[in-house]
Amino acid sequence: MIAVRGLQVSKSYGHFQVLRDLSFEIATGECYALFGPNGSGKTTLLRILATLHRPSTGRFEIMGHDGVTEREAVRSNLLLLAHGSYLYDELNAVENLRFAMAMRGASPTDRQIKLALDHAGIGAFADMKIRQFSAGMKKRLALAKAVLVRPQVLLLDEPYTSLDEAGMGMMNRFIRDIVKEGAAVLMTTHDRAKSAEVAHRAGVLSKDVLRPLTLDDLRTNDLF
Amino acid sequence: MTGFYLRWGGLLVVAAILAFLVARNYERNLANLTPEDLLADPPSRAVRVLGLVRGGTLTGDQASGRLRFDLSGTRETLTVQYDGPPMENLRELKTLVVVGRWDPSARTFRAHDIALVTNYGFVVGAYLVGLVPLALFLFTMERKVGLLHHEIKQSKLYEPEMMDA
Amino acid sequence: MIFFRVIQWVVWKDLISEVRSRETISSMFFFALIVILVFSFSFSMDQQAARELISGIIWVAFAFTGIIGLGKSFSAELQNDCLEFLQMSPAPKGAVYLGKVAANVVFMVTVEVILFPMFVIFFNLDVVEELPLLLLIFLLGTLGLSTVGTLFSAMTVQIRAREVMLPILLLPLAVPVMIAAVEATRGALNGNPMALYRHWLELLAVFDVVFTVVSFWAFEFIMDS
Amino acid sequence: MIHAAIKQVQRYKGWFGTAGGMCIIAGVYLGLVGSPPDYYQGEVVRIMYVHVPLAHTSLLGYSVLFASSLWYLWKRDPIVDNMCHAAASLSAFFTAGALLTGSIWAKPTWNTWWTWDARLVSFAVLFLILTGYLMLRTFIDDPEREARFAAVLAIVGFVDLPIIHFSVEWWRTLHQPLSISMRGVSISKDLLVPLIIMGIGFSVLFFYMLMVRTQMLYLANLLNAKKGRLLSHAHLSKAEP
Repeated sequence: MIAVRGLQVSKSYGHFQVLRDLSFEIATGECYALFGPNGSGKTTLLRILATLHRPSTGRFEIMGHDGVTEREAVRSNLLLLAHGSYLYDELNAVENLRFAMAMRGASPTDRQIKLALDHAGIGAFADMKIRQFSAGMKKRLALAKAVLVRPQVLLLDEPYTSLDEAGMGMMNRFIRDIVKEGAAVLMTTHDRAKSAEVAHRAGVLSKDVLRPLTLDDLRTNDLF
Repeated sequence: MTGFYLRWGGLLVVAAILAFLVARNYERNLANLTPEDLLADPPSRAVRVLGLVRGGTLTGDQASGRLRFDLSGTRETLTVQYDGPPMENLRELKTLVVVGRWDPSARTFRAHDIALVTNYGFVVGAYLVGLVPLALFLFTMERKVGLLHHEIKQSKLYEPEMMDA
Repeated sequence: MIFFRVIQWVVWKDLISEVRSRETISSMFFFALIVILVFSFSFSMDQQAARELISGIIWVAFAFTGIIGLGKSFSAELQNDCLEFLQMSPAPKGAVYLGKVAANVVFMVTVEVILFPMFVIFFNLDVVEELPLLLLIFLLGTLGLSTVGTLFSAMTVQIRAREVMLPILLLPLAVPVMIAAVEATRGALNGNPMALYRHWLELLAVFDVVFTVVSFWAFEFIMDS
Repeated sequence: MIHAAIKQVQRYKGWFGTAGGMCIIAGVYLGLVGSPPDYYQGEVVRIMYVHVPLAHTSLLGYSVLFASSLWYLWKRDPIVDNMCHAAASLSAFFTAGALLTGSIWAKPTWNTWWTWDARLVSFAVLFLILTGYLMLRTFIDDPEREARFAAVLAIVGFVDLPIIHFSVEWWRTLHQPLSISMRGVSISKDLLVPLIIMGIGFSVLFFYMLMVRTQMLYLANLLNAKKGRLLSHAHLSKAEP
């Protein structure tokens, strides 16, 4: 089944066109790694898919729901982990998770939260305010949120930045888990080695064109 | 763009004609003379004379509408015989405009109407403030549209783009 | 009901953040204190003049402190891009809006309740009998400011020059609130009979209802592309 | 669909301009030459023929802004947003004209340039709302967001207008009653003719100006989009090694 489908998606910010006529498909149970030089529109694409922006022209579907007209359905199927950690500084880790889940209409049990925190390796910091968290810890807490949500479509914007080796391992383990359960994962990254561990397909977005890559390309060749 | 300039040129001509008509109407019917002007060169047509009602000269019955008073300017004074609709608020030491004809034989001004003193500057100012910026605004807008049309034609927007890839 | 749970959680989140950081309320409070001081320097007031002017001064102080609080309400969401999180979460946007309005009203009324005794002391007011009525006026006026203010705060936080634009957009629209609140407060402080300024209270109530509905609807367009 | 309709209307816009211009010319002639002075106000009443239509047109402009803002939020068509922007600029312009001519009228009539009268204050607030609207538009980079926020502001402001008017009217009423009211024509027929002709002229001219300005904004956007496409090509080919 197709989890994410883009049909000629274009986006212009004012007079600057970022994406042009981009079409792509990602199946359920698949992890797609997207590469591209800075400013090629990778993050914009993720933000469009996460319903933060409307595409200027073209349309897209998430799990068969139209990305503009059926936003509510799209949103409850989808999670974006972006550069911003989406955490409130004055709340502690557990409260942040509870708040985020409440916004999705869910109320996780203490046990579920503890499991998620442990999965991301920050069980020890459950009662610490986010203000005192380092960037890597915030990233791990975002991972814990993803663990709790278990979305059908997971969008990851640079998932490996500011994570340590153990953190990257946890991230990849989680990606493998949910892909096995049938979720679709779309990540943008510059870390070829780490993404090669989990990605089934990869592509380069450059000059408005999405060029497919083989997994061998990831290991050896220059991408752009 | 030629049509555009022709249109606005035409509008300018119409505006000039309109200004001329208004100015002539003002000269004919609305401009005030002072008693000095009137005595220096007495016109035969009906005129409007602006002056101050001299104290102690107002005689006659206000309700009947037949009044006699002296109207003074800066130096000269003339006698006014008012014969018209009854005036309610005519009193001495008031500045007003009398409308009527100068009778040279009786050396009396025969007035048939008394008008309020108005400052036409306000009226003209309001029309200018209301209409001139409007015209200028529209002019720049239309000109911009013309220029944009020109520029778009120049930039060949409707031709297919050269895709390099 | 998800809708009411979202309202509760948004209010809880804002209140608990405020209780822990005390950023908004303290900055609002000290700003209001400075406003009072500046006013008392600017007009050397006797008892009579105070009676005439005080309700205006009270509401100018409330409105400006309110603008500080409203601005902070959404600029706080900019940390760690939380605003985007709210934008793309499946939670109903109207519920987020109502939660934010409720939190803002709580902050503003708290500051107003702390400030009002200072007005009473500094300007020798005699208010004991009218307290419940004054509280009602404060509540209605504050609600009026924060219904529109929360909407505009969510709007201006997403644009350039946001600190400037919030008051520029909010204050003209809040003219009815300011007039009605000032007149009602003056009536209450002077001990006038209720019939003389009842219509101002009704106007406040109408404004509150109309703009709760309109902003509730409009908030979706502010938060959602 | 919208584009086709707008194109169709744009084709005949010249007639609007001509008709509006001729009405205004006729109105100015009638107002300044062809009508008698008012019994109470004298010649100064002639200011009414330009002041009242300006004020009405500014409200007409805001109504158009409100309607097209709703339309924009419904359809999200950029050309409708151009129309909103055009209507707001024009409405602000007419409001400023109404305030200035009103002030000029107030001086000889009440011997003051400004009174805190209900209608004057409402118009001043209207002007502030519209300038706030135009300022807001300059502070947003993303045109989609600019259009959306502006539309919301316009709608909220429009709903507020009657409330502002009522509150200010209760607050202070010193003004003479409305010149043309629903309860009956309190103004003589001679004065009414130029007023109506001017009113029609200004309304028709407003629609003409709206079309011209919408076209102007649309063309400017088109040109910028073209430049932007060229720019992004240059940017991307630079990224290529």
